[in-house]
Amino acid sequence: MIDSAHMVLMVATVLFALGLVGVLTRKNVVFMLISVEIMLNAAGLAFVAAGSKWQQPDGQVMFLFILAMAAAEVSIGLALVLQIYHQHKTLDVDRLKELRD
Amino acid sequence: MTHLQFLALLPFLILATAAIVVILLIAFKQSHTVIQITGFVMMCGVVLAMWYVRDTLPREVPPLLVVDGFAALFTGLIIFSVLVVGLLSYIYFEEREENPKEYYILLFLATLGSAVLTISRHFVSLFIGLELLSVSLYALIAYLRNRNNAVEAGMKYLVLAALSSAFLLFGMALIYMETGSMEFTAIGRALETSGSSVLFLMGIGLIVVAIGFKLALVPFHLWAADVYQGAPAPVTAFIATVSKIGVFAVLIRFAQAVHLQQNTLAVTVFTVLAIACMLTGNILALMQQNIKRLLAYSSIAHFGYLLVAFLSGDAGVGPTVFYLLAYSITLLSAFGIITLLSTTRRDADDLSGYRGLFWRSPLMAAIFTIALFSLAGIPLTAGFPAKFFILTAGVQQNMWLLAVVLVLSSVIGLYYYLRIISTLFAAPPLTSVKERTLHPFFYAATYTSLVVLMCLLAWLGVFPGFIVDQVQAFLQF
Amino acid sequence: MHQLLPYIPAFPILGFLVLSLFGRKLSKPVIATIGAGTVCLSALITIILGFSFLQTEPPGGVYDQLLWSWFSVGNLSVDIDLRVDALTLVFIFIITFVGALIHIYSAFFMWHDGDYARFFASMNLFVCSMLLLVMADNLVLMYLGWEGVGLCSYLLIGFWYEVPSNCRAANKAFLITRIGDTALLIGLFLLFKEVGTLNISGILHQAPDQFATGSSNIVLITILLLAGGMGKSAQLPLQTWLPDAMAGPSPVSALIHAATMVTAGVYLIARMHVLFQLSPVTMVIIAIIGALTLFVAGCSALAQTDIKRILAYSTISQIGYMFLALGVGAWSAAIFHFFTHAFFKALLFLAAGVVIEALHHEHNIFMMGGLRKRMPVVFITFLAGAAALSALPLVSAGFFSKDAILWYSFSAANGNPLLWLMALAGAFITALYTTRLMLVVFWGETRTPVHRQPGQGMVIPLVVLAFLSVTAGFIEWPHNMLHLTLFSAHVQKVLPETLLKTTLPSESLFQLIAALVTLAGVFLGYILYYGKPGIRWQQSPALAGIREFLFGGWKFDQLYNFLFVKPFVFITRINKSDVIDKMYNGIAQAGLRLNSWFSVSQNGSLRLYIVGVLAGILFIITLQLLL
Amino acid sequence: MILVWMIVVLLAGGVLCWLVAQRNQLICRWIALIAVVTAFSIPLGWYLRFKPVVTAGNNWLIDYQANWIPAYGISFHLAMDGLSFVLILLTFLLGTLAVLCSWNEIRERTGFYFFNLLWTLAGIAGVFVAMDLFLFYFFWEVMLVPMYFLIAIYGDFNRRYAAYKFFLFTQTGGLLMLLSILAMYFIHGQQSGNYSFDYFTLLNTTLNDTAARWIMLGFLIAFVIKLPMVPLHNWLPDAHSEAPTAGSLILAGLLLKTGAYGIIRFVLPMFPQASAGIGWLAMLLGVIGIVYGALLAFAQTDLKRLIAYTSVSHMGFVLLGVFAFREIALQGVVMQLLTHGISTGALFVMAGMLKERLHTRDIDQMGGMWTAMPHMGAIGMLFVMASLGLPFLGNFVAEFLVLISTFDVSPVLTVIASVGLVLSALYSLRIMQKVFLGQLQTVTQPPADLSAREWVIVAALTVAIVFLGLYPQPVIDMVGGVVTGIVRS
Repeated sequence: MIDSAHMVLMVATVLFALGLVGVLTRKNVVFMLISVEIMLNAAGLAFVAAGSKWQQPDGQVMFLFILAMAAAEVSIGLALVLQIYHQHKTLDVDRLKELRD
Repeated sequence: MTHLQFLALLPFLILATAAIVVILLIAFKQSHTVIQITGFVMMCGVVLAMWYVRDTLPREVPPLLVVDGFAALFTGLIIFSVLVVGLLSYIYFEEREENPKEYYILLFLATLGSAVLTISRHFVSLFIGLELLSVSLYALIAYLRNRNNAVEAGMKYLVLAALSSAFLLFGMALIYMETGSMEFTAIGRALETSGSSVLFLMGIGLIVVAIGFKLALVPFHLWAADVYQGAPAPVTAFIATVSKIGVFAVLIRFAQAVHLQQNTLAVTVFTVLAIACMLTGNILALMQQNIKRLLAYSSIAHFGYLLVAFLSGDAGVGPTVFYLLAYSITLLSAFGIITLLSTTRRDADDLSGYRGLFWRSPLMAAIFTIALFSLAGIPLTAGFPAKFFILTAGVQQNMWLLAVVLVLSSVIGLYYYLRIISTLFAAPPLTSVKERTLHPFFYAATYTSLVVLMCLLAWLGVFPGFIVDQVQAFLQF
Repeated sequence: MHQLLPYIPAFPILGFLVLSLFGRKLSKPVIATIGAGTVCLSALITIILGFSFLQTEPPGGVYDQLLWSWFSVGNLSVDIDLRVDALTLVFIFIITFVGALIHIYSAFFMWHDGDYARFFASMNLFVCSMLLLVMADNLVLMYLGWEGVGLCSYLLIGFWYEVPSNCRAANKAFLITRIGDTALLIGLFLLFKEVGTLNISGILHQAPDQFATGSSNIVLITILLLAGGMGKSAQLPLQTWLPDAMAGPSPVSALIHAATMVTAGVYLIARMHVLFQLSPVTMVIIAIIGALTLFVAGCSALAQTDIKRILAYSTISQIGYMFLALGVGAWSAAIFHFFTHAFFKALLFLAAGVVIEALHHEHNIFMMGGLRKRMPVVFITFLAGAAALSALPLVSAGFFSKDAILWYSFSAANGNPLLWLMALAGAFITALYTTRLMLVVFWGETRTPVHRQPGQGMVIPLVVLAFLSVTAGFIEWPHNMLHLTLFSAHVQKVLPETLLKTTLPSESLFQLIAALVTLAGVFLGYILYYGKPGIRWQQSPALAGIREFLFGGWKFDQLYNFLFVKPFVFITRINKSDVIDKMYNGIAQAGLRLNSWFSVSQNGSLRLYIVGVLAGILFIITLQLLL
Repeated sequence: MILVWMIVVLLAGGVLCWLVAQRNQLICRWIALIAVVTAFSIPLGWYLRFKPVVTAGNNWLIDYQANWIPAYGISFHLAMDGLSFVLILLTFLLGTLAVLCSWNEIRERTGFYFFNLLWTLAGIAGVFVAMDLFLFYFFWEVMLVPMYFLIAIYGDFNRRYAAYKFFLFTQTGGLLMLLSILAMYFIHGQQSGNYSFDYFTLLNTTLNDTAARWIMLGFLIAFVIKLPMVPLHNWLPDAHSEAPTAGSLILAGLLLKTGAYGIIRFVLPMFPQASAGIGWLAMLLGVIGIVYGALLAFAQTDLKRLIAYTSVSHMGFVLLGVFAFREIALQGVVMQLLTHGISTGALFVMAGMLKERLHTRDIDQMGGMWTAMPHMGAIGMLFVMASLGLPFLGNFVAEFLVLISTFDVSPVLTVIASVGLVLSALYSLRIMQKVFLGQLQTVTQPPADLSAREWVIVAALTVAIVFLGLYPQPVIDMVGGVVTGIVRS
């Protein structure tokens, strides 16, 4: 019987995988961002689990950092999203192909 | 936190204040020039502080940071690069329509992040530094939102970077799960006691992914070309030098802590990556007509070379530093030329724009040529001893496969460098180059700094001995 | 005395230098004086030298003068060192004396030519190299002269270089002789490997103890040397260049392609006689080659219509006689024939030159005719030469030399009736075509008017040579009639005696046969060519094929063209743009293709990039799980 | 020390030329000329002053050493022995002529041109005297880059392609050599604990056979690419035919020689067994080169390309002679280096003169030049004869020595090589016939004969080649010590 930490880790892994699939499959930039958020949170969850395993606060500390970072990231992300919509009148990533060989 | 530790962190604190100072200046509606100069002074302050605290080194700041000669070297490298980037930025942004001021905040924040990476000995500090770096980079890349697809570049970088940091975090989590610590050294120790489990290895793998992404190692390199092309020239220079230097520093530190080079698995992985980088980078660049993209590809190849030094363990640190130094000087002078030639409308990144540059403005062409020769590793330029030392390190560890691949791929590389050079020297087109109105002082300053860079390249190429000794001395403590 | 040696070649080379450097600035008289004068001087020195040699024989029968050490590495040391012994003396006498006459002749003959200086420069250079060839005391120096004469022959055949055919002839001559030369060079290498020196006297001394008679090495060496000789002396199968070489001015043909250079092969073999004696096989080969050549060339001469080509073929065949003599071991006879031949063949060429000059550069004998009355002097001299060529008994030098060869080809130790018969046939043919030449050119009615009579300067050499080609033979009489052996006695200081078979029929019988055969040849020629019938015979369709065959010199040219020239040209043409280059271009192409493939991945699609990252991860993870 | 000066003068002169050129091109030309002549006079004057005699014991005439990158045991070590000396003389002789013959040919961008010219010469001179392997590699590259510019900027129509090809080929070899140098460095270091790139230190390194073979190959490939050896010769025809006259002169006269020099100086002494092991193969390739080059030369219609292939053929003799490991052969090789430098150089100079006058390199469009330019015709004849190895011209001595001593190593190969002599006659006479003989074709007024400046050039070359042909002994004595030393090892 595996301990709870590893259970949570599995959950986190599943979340992470889901996020990844989301990033891969969604064409809309916003949804991609959301999926990335999911992945980040999955990582955070994993940290919490680890922290609980070792009975340390570090895991949760790390989680806070992650949240902050995610927030910053998303804010810039959304700013860019606005710009993109402003310029391309779409949020479809497959239209963003100006830069290429 | 003792006084000494505080002292040791002084340079980084100054770096941090630089950003704040800029914010204040902006608040007081100071002009671009003022900001520029202040930033310059602050950076010099950082260097001075570094010099001032040098004999208190090395100094641990547990649990997160350690300031030692290694860190000092890399930070110095970073600051040096930022100085030049800042100078270029002025020229570049001076007569752009956008307001360039906030740019400097981001610049210094990113620098801080990269500097923090060099002194981090803990996952948290690693994470903070990395994110500081990348978050400010998102903004920097997309800073000129209406010019050559900056936004697209920024978006691509953002999504991929966020992705990679997700991987990084997850990897960290796994390792933390296994070892119960987030200090590199502790991890190393835990590893020796309780061998490496699957989870741990996966953790390492995921971290490698993140690092590889930042260093644009194959196969995580796909963003590089687009971002290089989309970002403003100075920012591109920044990405190519500062961010990569920082990341490479932390990679080395981490590897030393957990003895990555003893782990056959990691060695195999990095060997494959190195070979892939060297070949892919050079082959991609072969027919590239856009100089910024071409430099992106060549930088991929160059980090492939660096991995060879990295793989040769502690013997490779010295060569790595030298190589990074030569490499950043070279790239900065190259991007300096690009910046100088860029117009208000678009960056001068099309090779055809460089036809016969030598006969129009010999100095620029000479600088550019020497930079390219240095990238190609031709003697009389810094690139040659750099590549030579790396080869030395590689051969010393009997990594013949890597050595041979390095040689062959650099022959391939030679072709496209020669292609650019022969364009520079080709018969000039009839169209005359446009005149630009610039603050003469900065114009002169930029020119002189570029000339200085060129001289540095030549000097390093002919007498590398001095620097080599210095580096060794620094790495001692 | 030996201090004089260097001057003999020195004067001509001096003339060459002066003429080639300042030739264009000098006036024609000056050029002529320098050109002819230098050779006359060396002729003078030679004669002085000769007298002193004949009076008081130098120690060892050799004048020797070391100039300087050319190069010496390890055990190979080569000097620039001149040496003159009895054999060499004969050659340098001919070279300088006949050379001087020809130079005087040319001074007038070439008067109207634009490139006067270049002509004399080349001629002087030739004389010098020829002298070095025969005076060299080591084979490398001899090779220097050997190549030098080749060069001059090239320069002079192609003297009128505006005409492409002349250049072709020059190239042909140079290349074919070059083939022989290369064989000779390889011979030298082998000699050096075996004997350890290239010094002629050294080789001649060591050879007997070095090689067992008939051992494979010596045979190989001699064959290689022989090949060199065949190239220069235009013997089968390397004879094809000589007829074309007639493209050069007549004096050139007289000096180079009759009197001196073409006999270099004879000299080489005579000089290295010790080696050749050690290899009987080669001796037989030489004899056979000589016999064949004299016959083949003689037949070709029958069908020629160009006066100079006739003489060229006759030269080939006469040298064939010399080779035959050498082959059967009649060394002195061979040299003696060289001696007389030099006079009368030079004479014939010079006279022919006058004729051609007189008839507006008409070469075809059938366009000449009836010159007997209009150019008496030339007629007389030509007659003397012709007599000598066809060896009319007793009244011509040719008789004494050729008769000796005929006799020895039968009687010498390794002589043989077959060879004798060949030689006899050759004598017959010679007489025949000589008569033909005489009759067609000098008898019959006029076909081309004479527009210029030869000047005194051209006549004098003719007369001198004519006199010599009648009288030169008298210094050597057969044994059975007043046994006089001045010449053979002289050369046999160097060359061995001719060994005879033990039992022999009387020599007189052979002389009688020879004389009769010659006369028969003359008589047949008279029948065929005296007046009209000869012409008709010349055009009779029945014989067209054979005539064509002989006219083309037995079609050797076509044969070689088909065997060597065409394939060579073909090979070089198809590979003009270096196949190996294709390989490297292929590599380059591959690189570019790779580039295009790789850049597909950079298609700007964010999702693809993510996939790339994922691929990376999967790769790393799998790697980890595998290991 | 004079060695350093020799090089410094050239480097400084080059920079000076570049700077002055904007003001006045004539001065720039003169500076270049003076620089080369000074550099020439330095070793010459030294020789005349000290009259050094090469004793079998110690061949080293001059030796200069200074620290460079002590951390890696790299020193700035120059030394000169007989071999280096003769090659240095050749370098500066041809260098002077190169400056002279680009006097009028180069009309714009003069400064940069002479800068490159002088730096190439400096690099070559350095290669001949560098006794530290790192330094050697350094100079090896230094001579490439300016040469690349000479071809890529001042060359003919197809110059870029030629320049790439030249640079890539040589660079590949160079980097392989670099690997080998490093391997030597570490193997020796691990053996003796003394990490150094010094030639004399590395000389007494003991290698096991496999290591020796691989390292030797690294060196050898670099050198035979330069030489060039078939099938690595393809850079040569393009580079030679596209380069400006002086470029071709230096390429054919000097750069090829560095390859041979490298083999003699490094490959043979450092890896005696290993090189003996592949001796027969190298000789075979040399012979193939002789024949193959001659065949290609015969086929060409582009004059400079033709001459280029002749040097492929001639360099075959070098390879053949070097790997015969005989004293005489090596002497012949050295002689061949000098004479080929002079004769082929002269031919290229003439091709350049013809091109200046006729604006074509196609021999089918020439002909009858003798009528127009009798002097050039005579000189042309002389050097054509030299290239087909006529005695009393230097090339004969060289080829004779090589062949006579390879003969007792391998008669068969020697015989094939001698066939090369016949072929050489073929293509040489073809040059003569196509260019100088025949009817004068040019419809315009006939081109002018040699000018005074050109007279100086060809006169110098003529004197040199004839002297070497009639009295080569001084050279032979000069290099004698070196050669015997190599043969003994």
